[in-house]
Amino acid sequence: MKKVIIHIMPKQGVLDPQGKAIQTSLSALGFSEVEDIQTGKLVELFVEDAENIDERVGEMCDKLLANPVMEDYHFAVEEVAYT
Amino acid sequence: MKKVIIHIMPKQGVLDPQGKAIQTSLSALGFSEVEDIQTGKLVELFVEDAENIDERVGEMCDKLLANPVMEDYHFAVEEVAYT
Amino acid sequence: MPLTYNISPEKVEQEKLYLGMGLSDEEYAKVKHILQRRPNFTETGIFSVMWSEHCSYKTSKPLLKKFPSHGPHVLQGPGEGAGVVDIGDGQAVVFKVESHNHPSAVEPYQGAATGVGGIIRDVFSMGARPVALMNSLRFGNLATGRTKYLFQEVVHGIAGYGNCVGVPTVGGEVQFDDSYEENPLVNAMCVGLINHDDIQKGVASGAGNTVIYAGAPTGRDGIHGATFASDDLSDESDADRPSVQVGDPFMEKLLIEACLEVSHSDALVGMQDMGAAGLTSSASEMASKAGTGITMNLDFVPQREQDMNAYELMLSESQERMLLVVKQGREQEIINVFEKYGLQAVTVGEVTKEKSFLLKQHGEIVANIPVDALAEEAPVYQMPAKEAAYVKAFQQMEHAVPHVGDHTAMLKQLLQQPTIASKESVYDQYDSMVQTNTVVTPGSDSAVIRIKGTDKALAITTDCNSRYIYLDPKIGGRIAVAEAARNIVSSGARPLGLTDGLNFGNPTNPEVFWQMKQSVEGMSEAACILKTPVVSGNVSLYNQSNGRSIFPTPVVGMVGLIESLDHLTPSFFQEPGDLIYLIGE
Amino acid sequence: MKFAVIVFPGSNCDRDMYYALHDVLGMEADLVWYEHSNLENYDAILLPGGFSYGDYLRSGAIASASGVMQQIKAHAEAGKPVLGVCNGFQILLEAGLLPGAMLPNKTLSFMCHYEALAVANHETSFTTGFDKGEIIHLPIAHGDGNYFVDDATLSELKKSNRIVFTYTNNPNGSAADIAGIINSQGNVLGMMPHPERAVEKLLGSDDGIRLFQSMIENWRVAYAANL
Ligand SMILES: Nc1ncnc2c1ncn2[C@@H]1O[C@H](COP(=O)(O)OP(=O)(O)O)[C@@H](O)[C@H]1O
Repeated sequence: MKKVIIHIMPKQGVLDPQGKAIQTSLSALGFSEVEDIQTGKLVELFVEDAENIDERVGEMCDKLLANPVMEDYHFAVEEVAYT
Repeated sequence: MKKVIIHIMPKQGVLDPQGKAIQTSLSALGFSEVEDIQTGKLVELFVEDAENIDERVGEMCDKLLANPVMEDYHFAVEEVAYT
Repeated sequence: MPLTYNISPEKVEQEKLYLGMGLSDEEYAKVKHILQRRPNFTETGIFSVMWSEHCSYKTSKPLLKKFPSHGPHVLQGPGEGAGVVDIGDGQAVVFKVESHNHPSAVEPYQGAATGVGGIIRDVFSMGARPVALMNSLRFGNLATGRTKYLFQEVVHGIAGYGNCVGVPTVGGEVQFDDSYEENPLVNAMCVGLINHDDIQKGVASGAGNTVIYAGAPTGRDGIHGATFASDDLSDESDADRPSVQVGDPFMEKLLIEACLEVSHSDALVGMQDMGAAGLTSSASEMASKAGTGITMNLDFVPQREQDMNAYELMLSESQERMLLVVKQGREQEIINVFEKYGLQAVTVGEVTKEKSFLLKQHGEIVANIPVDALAEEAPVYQMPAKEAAYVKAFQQMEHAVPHVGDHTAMLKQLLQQPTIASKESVYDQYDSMVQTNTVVTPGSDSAVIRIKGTDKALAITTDCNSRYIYLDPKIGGRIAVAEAARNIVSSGARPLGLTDGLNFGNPTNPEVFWQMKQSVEGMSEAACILKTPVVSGNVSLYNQSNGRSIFPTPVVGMVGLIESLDHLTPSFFQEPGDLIYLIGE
Repeated sequence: MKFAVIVFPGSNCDRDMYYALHDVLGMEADLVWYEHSNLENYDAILLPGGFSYGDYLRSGAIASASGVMQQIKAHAEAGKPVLGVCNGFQILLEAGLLPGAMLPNKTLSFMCHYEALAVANHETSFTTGFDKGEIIHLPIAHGDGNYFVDDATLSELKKSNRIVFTYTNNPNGSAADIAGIINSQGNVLGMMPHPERAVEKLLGSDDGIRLFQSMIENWRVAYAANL
């Protein structure tokens, strides 16, 4: 069994209104050391072992998980015990 | 300058309806090897260098970024060049 | 979660574990007497939720009896999922208000969202299509960070759920007062439309008929929500946190469509949603109302988590679940409807002639309780009432006449009070127009939705000035009903009936119980005179924190009928030059 | 002219769309469940608003990956009209039938009220019933209506006159005040405001009617020409 951790982030140049709002709140709470924030999505997949796992996950991202107009993604594959 | 990558996920046992909907869709698209999905949030902070950065980010998560009632978080700190 | 199988009936008794579940010593003794033996852990849990205030109304029942609940046009009074009132032409309106105060204090977004989900299920479980939502909210001082957070998240939660399921949120009220600081109130009301022929009841009649579970699988969420809702809010509620229920409005939308489709089938015998105390209350109430029993095999209950024991399965408050009773042999046609919508529906048991609530798991009997002991024989308490001391003090005060120097400044100041200020920032977040019936959108005295295919419309309002009720609960109760009726009438409608959400503090405090008693009396008087029977309602007690009760807040939801669209009356000035009249004293 | 209103799990303006066409305009229309559907015999496809698949992942994303989209694409390629409103617009964007993507409203909250729109292109087959530059009033009801598009595509949209509706008082942060755009062939329109909610004066506005009337009128003309 593999665990795939996918990071999906807004592309450079795409506005991230949520990130901006969080930064404002953090700064109001006294965390003024934060210079910039970006928010994105995290998707964790538990997938059966297979040779071509990277390729398959890439396809999943292209077809559904990420929107190429506004998002970039990258992922990491980890070995996990079956639970 | 540090980049802090925060993973925020629903606590064990908390319903993740989004994960279920995505799994059903992936399986309809032919990705039946996916056994389970969990979705969460990704927050990337760019923070000035400081001694107690772990402690400060922990506080930010507790106070604002994560909802302690329903979410767990963990984070990693990376060195980045100032851009 | 504890492995409750290891806890023997003896241990439950010796270590008084029932106390932690909310049963008193006397109640535990009564359970033992009913069973003629010690209840096991699961049975103790089942009794404790069914005998909680939330399910049994054990302290409020004597008061609720005072409400007038009959009338020539009342088709269904209190007792079912929601009340039903005739509106002519073979149609009826279905409505009820429900509170979700304690869950909203712990997790405001999900608490409010699941409150909306629950009240919608009450309405469509009757076979009615939900056509409008309202909400009545109370928060502490808006200047504090915590109140801001609660306010924002509750509104987001209502919007997040209501908008997604496609039922317009057409109005409500929001008030702020320090007494709600730690204990906000979140009451939601749903209104549905139905043809008389389609009215469904939550009954499990006909021995041999099949019990079907439909909707979301059961997880460990909200376990002991019903008893939790009947406890004081304290810092310990942090420990309840993992039990927070998460709503899935997408699934609810599918459930609405599937259940409405199923309600037209003559294969359906009864249907009820799994609300507070989940599978326990829905199954036992359906059997109790029909004078039957129910046997269920918990191995068949869809489960979201592993190794769930009987106690957890029976007490879980996972959302978006329904229990159906279907004619024997007709199961598949019902299951097919749910499957079309991608929903799970499985047979979990059957209706029995013997009036027992019999549960099996892993080939063993895990609970065996006489059905009537859970619902009808729940204890009822006559609580002592004592006039609140503060009332005397108020009555002895001189009338204070405010000195107003600059009227403009005073008016501006008043309009800045959060309770009085425009609520547009709230209702702009609600889809108030979906279903294309909303003739009068939020911002008026009452919302108006037309009934397609007729010349009729419904007017809906929620009202409760809790300050008046605090000052004099009886007169305040009358005022709340009268204000609702005025709001209905001023939109051109005739009041049909009302639903109430009784939000009070701790009823074991005689002064709080007095507030309850007096306001129910006042509301009843006004409802009698105005011929607006109370057809449904909800009670939420123990609304207090740090020892201080909330203002007594019996929310009134009222529905009226506009017989012709020509009678529609807007509540704003129409044109320059029109005359303004002031009517009344 | 026969309309198909596609119903996805979670669509919730499907009945409103059907009501506008069937009851108000007296047209032939069907509510078509997305699965096992056959769209061949329909002249126009309408993708209604709502929260298909709960709007999980991204608004419209999961619906755009469902099987019925192949038929909708074929229908669009054949030059037949497709209208996506609100969630329907989001689905068209996710499916790549229209360019761009939707971000959360700049207020980060859902918003529901009437907006004044300018008809920026009154020469499409959806808008011939409007006057040039006419201001109309339609309700909006969305959380993700902040239209995003890269600069190159935006100037392309402008140049080819494919911006059909603009907000006069941009409520959500959309690029270039865009409320609705059309594809290069001119037969696929996506818009956030709800014309189907504005078909009776009783409910506040009947400006939406002319959009459907334009579709019907232009279809009749084309149909007659092909006889
Ligand atoms: N929680 C809410 N949800 C929806 N609409 C609301 C809510 N609160 C207030 N409103 C709407 O705002 C308007 C003003 O509300 P409120 O200030 O309570 O006035 P009123 O005293 O007339 O009841 C009403 O039309 C009401 O329907």
